[in-house]
Amino acid sequence: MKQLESVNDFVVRFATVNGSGSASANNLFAKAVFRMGVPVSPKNIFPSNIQGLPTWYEVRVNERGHVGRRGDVDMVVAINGQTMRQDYDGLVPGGYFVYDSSRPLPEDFRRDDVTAIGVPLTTICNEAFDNVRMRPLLKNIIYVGALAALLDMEFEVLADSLRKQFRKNPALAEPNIRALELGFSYARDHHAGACKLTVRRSDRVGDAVMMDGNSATALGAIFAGATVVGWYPITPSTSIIEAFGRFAEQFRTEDNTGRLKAAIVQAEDELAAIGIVIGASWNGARAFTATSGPGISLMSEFLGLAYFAEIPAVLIDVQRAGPSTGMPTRTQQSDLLTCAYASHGDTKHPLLFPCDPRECFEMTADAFDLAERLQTPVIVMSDLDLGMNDHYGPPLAWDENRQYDRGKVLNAAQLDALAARWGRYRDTDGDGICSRTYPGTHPDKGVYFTRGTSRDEYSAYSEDGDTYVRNMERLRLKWETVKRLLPLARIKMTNAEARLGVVFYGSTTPAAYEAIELLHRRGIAVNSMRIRAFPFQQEVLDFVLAHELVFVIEQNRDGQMRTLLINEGSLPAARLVPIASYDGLPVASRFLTRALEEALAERGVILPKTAPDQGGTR
Amino acid sequence: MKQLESVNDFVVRFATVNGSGSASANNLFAKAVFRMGVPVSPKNIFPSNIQGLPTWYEVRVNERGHVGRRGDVDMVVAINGQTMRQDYDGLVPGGYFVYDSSRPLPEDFRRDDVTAIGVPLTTICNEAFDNVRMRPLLKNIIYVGALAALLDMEFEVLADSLRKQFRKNPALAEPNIRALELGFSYARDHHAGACKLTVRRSDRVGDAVMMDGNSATALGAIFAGATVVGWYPITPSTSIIEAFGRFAEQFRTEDNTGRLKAAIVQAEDELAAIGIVIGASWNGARAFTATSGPGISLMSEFLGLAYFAEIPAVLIDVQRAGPSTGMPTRTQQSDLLTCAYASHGDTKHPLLFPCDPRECFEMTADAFDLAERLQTPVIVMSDLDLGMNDHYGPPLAWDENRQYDRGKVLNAAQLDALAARWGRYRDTDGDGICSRTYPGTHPDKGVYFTRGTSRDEYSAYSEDGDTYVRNMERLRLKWETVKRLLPLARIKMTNAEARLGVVFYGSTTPAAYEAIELLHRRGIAVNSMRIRAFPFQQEVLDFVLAHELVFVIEQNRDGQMRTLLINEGSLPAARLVPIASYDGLPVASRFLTRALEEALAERGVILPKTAPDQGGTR
Amino acid sequence: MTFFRPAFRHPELPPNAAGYLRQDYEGGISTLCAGCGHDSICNAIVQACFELALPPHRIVKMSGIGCSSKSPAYFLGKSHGFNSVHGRMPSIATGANMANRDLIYLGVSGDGDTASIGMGQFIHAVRRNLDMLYIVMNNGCYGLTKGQYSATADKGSKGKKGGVNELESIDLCELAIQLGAGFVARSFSGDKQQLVPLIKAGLSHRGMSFIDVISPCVTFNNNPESTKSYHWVREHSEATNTFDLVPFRRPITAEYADETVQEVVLHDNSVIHLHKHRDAPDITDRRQAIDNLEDHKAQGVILTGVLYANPDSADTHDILHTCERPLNSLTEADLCPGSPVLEAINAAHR
Amino acid sequence: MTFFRPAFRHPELPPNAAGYLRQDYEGGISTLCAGCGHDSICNAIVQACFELALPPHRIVKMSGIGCSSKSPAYFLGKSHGFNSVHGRMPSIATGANMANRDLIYLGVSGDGDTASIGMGQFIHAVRRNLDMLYIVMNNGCYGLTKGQYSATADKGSKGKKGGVNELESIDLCELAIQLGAGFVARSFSGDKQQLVPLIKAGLSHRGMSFIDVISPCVTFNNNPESTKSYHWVREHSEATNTFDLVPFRRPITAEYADETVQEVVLHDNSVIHLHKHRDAPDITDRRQAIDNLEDHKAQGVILTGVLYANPDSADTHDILHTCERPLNSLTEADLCPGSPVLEAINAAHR
Ligand SMILES: Cc1ncc(C[n+]2csc(CCOP(=O)(O)OP(=O)(O)O)c2C)c(N)n1
Ligand SMILES: Cc1ncc(C[n+]2csc(CCOP(=O)(O)OP(=O)(O)O)c2C)c(N)n1
Ligand code: SF4
Ligand code: SF4
Ligand SMILES: [Mg+2]
Ligand SMILES: [Mg+2]
Repeated sequence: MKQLESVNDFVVRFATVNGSGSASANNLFAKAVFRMGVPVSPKNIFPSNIQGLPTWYEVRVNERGHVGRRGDVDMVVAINGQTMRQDYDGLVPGGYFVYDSSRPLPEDFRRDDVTAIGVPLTTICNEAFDNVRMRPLLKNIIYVGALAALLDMEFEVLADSLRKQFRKNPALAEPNIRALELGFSYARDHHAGACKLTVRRSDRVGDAVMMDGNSATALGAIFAGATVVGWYPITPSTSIIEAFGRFAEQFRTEDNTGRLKAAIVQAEDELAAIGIVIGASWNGARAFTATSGPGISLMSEFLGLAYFAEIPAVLIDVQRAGPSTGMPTRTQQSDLLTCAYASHGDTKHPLLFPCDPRECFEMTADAFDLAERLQTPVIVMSDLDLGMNDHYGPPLAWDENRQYDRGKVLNAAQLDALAARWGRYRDTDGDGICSRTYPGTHPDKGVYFTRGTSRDEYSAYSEDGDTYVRNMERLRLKWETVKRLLPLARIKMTNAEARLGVVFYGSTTPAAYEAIELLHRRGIAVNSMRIRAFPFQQEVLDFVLAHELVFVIEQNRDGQMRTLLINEGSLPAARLVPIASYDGLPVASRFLTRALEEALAERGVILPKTAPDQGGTR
Repeated sequence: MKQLESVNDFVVRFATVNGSGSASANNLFAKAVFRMGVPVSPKNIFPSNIQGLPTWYEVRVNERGHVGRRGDVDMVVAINGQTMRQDYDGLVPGGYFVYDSSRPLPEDFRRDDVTAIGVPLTTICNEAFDNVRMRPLLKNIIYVGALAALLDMEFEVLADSLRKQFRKNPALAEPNIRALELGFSYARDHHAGACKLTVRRSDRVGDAVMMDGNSATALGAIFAGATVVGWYPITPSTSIIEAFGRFAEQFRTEDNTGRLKAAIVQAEDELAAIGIVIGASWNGARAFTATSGPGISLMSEFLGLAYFAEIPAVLIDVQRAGPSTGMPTRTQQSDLLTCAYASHGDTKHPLLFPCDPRECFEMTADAFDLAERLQTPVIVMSDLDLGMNDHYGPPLAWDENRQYDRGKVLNAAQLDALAARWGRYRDTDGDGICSRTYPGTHPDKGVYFTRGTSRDEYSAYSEDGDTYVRNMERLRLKWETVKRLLPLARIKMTNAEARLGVVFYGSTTPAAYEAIELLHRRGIAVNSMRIRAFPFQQEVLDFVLAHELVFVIEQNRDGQMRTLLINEGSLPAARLVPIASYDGLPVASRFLTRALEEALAERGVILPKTAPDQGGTR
Repeated sequence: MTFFRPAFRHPELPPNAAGYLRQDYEGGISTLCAGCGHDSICNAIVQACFELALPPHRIVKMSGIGCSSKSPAYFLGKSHGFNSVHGRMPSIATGANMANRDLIYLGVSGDGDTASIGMGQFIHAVRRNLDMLYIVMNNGCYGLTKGQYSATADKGSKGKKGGVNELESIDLCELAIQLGAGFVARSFSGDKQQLVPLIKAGLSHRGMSFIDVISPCVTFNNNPESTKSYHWVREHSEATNTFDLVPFRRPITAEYADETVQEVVLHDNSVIHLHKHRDAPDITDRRQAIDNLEDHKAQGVILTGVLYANPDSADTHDILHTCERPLNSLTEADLCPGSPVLEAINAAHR
Repeated sequence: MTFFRPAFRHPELPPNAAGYLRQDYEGGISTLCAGCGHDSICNAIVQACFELALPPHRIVKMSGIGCSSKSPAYFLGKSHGFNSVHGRMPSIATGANMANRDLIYLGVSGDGDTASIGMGQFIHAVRRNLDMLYIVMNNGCYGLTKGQYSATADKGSKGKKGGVNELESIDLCELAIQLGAGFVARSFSGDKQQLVPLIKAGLSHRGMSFIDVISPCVTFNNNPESTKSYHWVREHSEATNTFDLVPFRRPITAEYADETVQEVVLHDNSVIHLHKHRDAPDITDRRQAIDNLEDHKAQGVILTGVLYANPDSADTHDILHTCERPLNSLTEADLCPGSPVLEAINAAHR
């Protein structure tokens, strides 16, 4: 048997049960890899319940900085009896199977291409610790210790992390560190050299951080000055609001009074949540909500109101696998169409597509500027993978000189200075955007009536067809302004002659870049474009038109971004080849490589075979 | 001045106030034209309030059977002081202005290209009738009488209609007929020959009927065996339910008990309305709801559930002008995108596009068969014009031998006869559709659990990615089956060589055919396709591909059908030219003609000028 | 509706304490039916704001969809208004109030808008004791969609088309008291003497003030046992199969003394009995307030006036501990932690 | 949850009157947390249906979304089930019931599902007195989304994260009584002796039966003043900034006699007081029923048992005058008027 061998390039999967405290232990491991200077990417794959069901935590270690999911598993830490069989069978040839050897491995676990590594976790734990309630937690730490030894990791990095964690409670730190030691020394003593996967200290990490997208999003809202939140709990968006609440306590408490410079309203449902956002934005506060697919569906009527009455609103859609309740704890990018055209009638909404926590931060902050400048809802399209998993990436950055762009809002002095009659829906400078006022601004001037019904330039109710059309055409013009203000796509024209292009967006990004790099290394010329916003600027359309064949990679069945491109860009459909990965797991680079290969082969391009250079063989 | 001259070809507009009882008077006039054997088409243009605002009733008389709205007005009956100026100014040169001359026409009404015809309605009315409360109504009848005389109509046809109307209350018939006479004789005596527009008895009507689409839709549901209705009032869909209720009282009362063979539940909102439909359909009853745009938005979450859990549902969307509350008493075709892709995640729904009351009837009935066969929501896309206005068209027809297609539903005997294990979501014959059972069917067999979450073939909850994808791919396959079952488009290849095509659907149809006829008469070869369903069959795509330039006429801003064609058919966008009429009034053939001319001119095709042959000059 | 508004009304009224004239509180010309109770309520709102001498521009008026919800266009023309979507005014009001606690929030809704589609939002706005005055113009039907029963229609009542309503009637005041509103009252659109002071009290109360105003729909709330003239309209409708005649009506007024029962004959000759009770000490006791309501109901009498008042209830801002300064007045300096903080956060994620 | 179900349970129980064994009423293996009150309620449902000898396939079980709403998968495996969307079970149940009035409808929901997002649907299903048993598994929080307060959380209670709930608590039983439910009861998940008969009564009642069952969430309904062991979990969560440890718990049981007050200590050491009253004659009087509830509340005691019952209320079918035969059993012959009728209709439109 050829054992997998690799330094800083492999995938470990922890197979556990939820509610057993394993998540924090697994995180301890991932964080330790990171702190050894090696890029790492953990993916938590958890069920839609609270306790007792299978949960996996997949950690990719990759020196080269490929932190998308890779696909395939090189090593399993099999703690969950329920899934042991499937975890065992799923290992790649040459892989490692770490299990609790307090009970013998069942008879029929006899693959000869897998290295089984037993650690008697339960026995060690029970012998060492008397506190019955603490044991499950400490058992988790024991396997982390063992794993550290198997992978040649620096013990002190892990111990340090634990110490930091339990800073406030050294009494808890102590048994944890002991558990770590117990696991570490058992593995060192009994399995020295058994495992040829290694984590070795590196300097690749630089100033990178490990952060979940939802925290970054919450920070974006804090930094951008959001003060009103209307929300309703739903996985995977809830943690944005929780984080916003924590940060608000930290950074938004009034010094003198201890009161909060923010109002976080847990609404009765999503309709109310977006209503609160619209009411608050209308009244001059920066407001947002975060939700997921079902919430978007419920917000649809209100989004139409905000579009038509031209009220800013920021909405974060942390997408999960649909349709309907679908797989609520799995990821997908399948709300694009619904968000782009939410609500009946001729409506359209700008979308932003962050690809990592840094962009979650930036784009959320930008969304407030855009929404207020454009006086329309702006939707940030995150997803479960991006939002809930920790991501290795660049640190967040805030320009000290940045000023909030509050858009065209007239204050009392400006109203007094107006020469001509003011009209709420009168476009005076040709960008389709009119000026608004906040209630209470001026005793006599700038008052207007907001409604979802048709009205004239002066906000008077009107059923006149021409007035209606004039207004709708202005909104169409505004849509052109939208394009000018949105972030540009990231286009990489590595080869001006290339006839192939690849398009992707959001959390697909790292896996896509990895697959593209592989194509490059096989000599295939291909350019890439990461879309960052809808509607599309001319550059986006030009990219597609500049290539004979453009692969559009997305995590949905129906090719929703492709649809938007064809529609809004009037692009030739035949040229846009959909590549879909939508099983609810974060897209894997190996899957993409295969899918691209196949798609190319179908079109007569056969790639030279090269061995994949990552750990694993498939 | 050249007065308009025309027999059986002109447009009269009644300018009145709502709540004044004019609607029934105006209808009396339209019906009389119809009963004289002349095709006629009335359009009621009413405000979104109950009393006191301007209302117009536009009647097109057209011997050739063009019953779309024409555009331009040849004669105004100006009863509403509020809009008199605009009504006067809006007349085409050569037109006729009929007004209440009890008060003199204001000084500044002095167009020399308009024939003003004064009838002292108020004076006549007050002199003849003592009952103050009845006077407003009788005044309306007086102007109808006067109009009849001006247009040389047969008095007896109108008098007969009135007698029929007040059959049950001859005491009411009497003053009405007297009012009619008063108006008739006044005009005859004072304005003989003043008007050169004439209605002359014809035989063009045949077996046609005058019916509103909403009544026809209600009948379709009655004939198709709908028993459960969940609904919430909203203009312009309410009258479907009201009609269904009336018909149910008539045709669905149990002989022995007097109880209703239908349950019509006025729900608390649209979410509940569609929930009721889904619950009832799931439990084996044919159920439907009717709503308009805002209701569709609110139903979005539930539509996703029905798509994913595969539950039949019939929904009638009587579209009105959006976005948001928009112009609630104006017509539009602007909910296509929202309906086609309603709900988050990868969802799609079949749509049907009736073009006249007969199709409202047929397609509504078909929708029940389709929804049950396909186990998915089916949406009938009507609109305010089609639904609420009376339409001249072919009579409704029901095939006596027609059997309800209840789809794949297993009864107890079939369950007992099954050889293999039954799975609710197991496709055994490759059409993507699985068999279902009604609750309570069998003590031991065929039970299953319905959910909006992912599940396996046997309806067991599953978060397994492969299981999920298998199910989604089956749904994709089902989508192909959908195409096979939907009604085909009506394609008219009048000229196999023609390079131009015109595409339209729904209530746009009569105006579109009229415009096309005009193109033909000017020697332009153009073929046409009336789309009747989404998703599209190959024929639809082939039609587009067979023409160099295809005009897509629709009553929305954003070209939503065009979008669907480009998307779902991967059709070349540049070839599809949008022609939009979306000011809330039913599309006018003169507008279309102009728009097509302009679009052709832009592309270098200049049409020979020919005088329009309908009344009017613009 | 009135087409022509007299150019000078109430010329006798002097300016109020803040120097505003009564017309500073008026709005656009109503497009409701002649005689609609809603118009009377609008007048009462104008009067109340005038008497309270509120600066008009500090009032925010909000509504859902319906005849009633249109009415904000017909009063307080100098106030910002927001006519939102059907049944969702409470969430819009919540957001607006969160953004700026210094303005005065006046919400107007219908019984359909509140008790059907808006029930959830209504209950939860009450529950969080949002600082606003919430008026329901209650006509027991859906006016704007032509007369369907609403959830406040009396059980056993007969509607336009003769059908009998067999569903429980929802008493919004009782719900509001039960769910924690700080101020709850009921009145009749035609009783200006009672209504104006109630609106003033509601506007002055901090927390949720709820007023249910019985407001007859002249057009749809009729039953077949109606006066002769009414018959005639119905027969016309039946014969022509259209509902296109709305006779002009006068608003119904009812002014009566405390502790008396007033019989009010509605447009369709149906009768309701109103009872005005003198302020009792027990209105600050929730259970007593509900008992009062129920006692009168049992006697077939509608109790009007202040039904419940709790001057000390905590409003949403109290509950959420938001700062006293309006959130919409805070600036970058107040809100943005700045880049050094971000640096520290980055560091904590390494 | 239990991973391994004993193959033979209750071997002592003989078949019921209809010949079914108790296991004929059981469902799939629960995936709820060990000790969750919801599981106890599921057991009580199984027991009640067994004792009533209902044919399992004639029962329809429906729910919304939440831990509670998952539970229909864990009982009545031979019944059709419908796990719909969040808060909308009442409308699904309404439609299902309209389609076939001959089946038995059992709806299960959570306090979030019913009192927040579902409030409107709940109220209106009650108002139309839909013939079903509606059980709320009431844990005062959102279990499935990890412990936010729900609208039934007691005012002043402390949650997982230490924050105090300052919002009014909604009493669903009081609402149900007020809005016209025919049968209203309250119980405790751990009190099988009381709960099983209540469920039986609710299933037997025609019209809306509503049972609010207090059902402790072992995982999220905890407050910081809890036992030592609990402290420990909290500290772990705080330290690791994850909420990933759910200790195994036993369900809490509480069996106590009529007319006594039972103190129940919840998992977090907080205490509730339950009071069981012997059936009183006044439970058929709405106002008396509400008074009873409120009286006990004022004493800090939760009244359990049947709170209100009106055996003669008209259900939705009565109100709508639908025929006795299930609508889903009617055929073309019953429903389609046929082409001659259509001909006549055409003629009337000429
Ligand atoms: C989502 C939605 N559903 C339905 C409607 C149609 N609609 C407009 S007003 C109204 C009812 C209004 O009743 P109420 O609130 O009692 O007001 P009223 O007209 O009686 O004053 C309805 C159902 C709508 N505008 N939006
Ligand atoms: C439309 C929608 N919004 C939010 C959610 C997320 N969600 C799932 S369960 C739940 C709350 C459940 O609380 P409850 O009904 O009390 O049930 P419990 O878990 O406490 O038994 C929420 C908010 C959802 N599934 N759908
Ligand atoms: S329909 Fe009724 S509620 Fe609406 S404006 Fe007319 S009278 Fe008022
Ligand atoms: S989280 Fe609470 S409600 Fe949900 S299963 Fe666990 S104990 Fe029960
Ligand atoms: Mg009303
Ligand atoms: Mg709960």
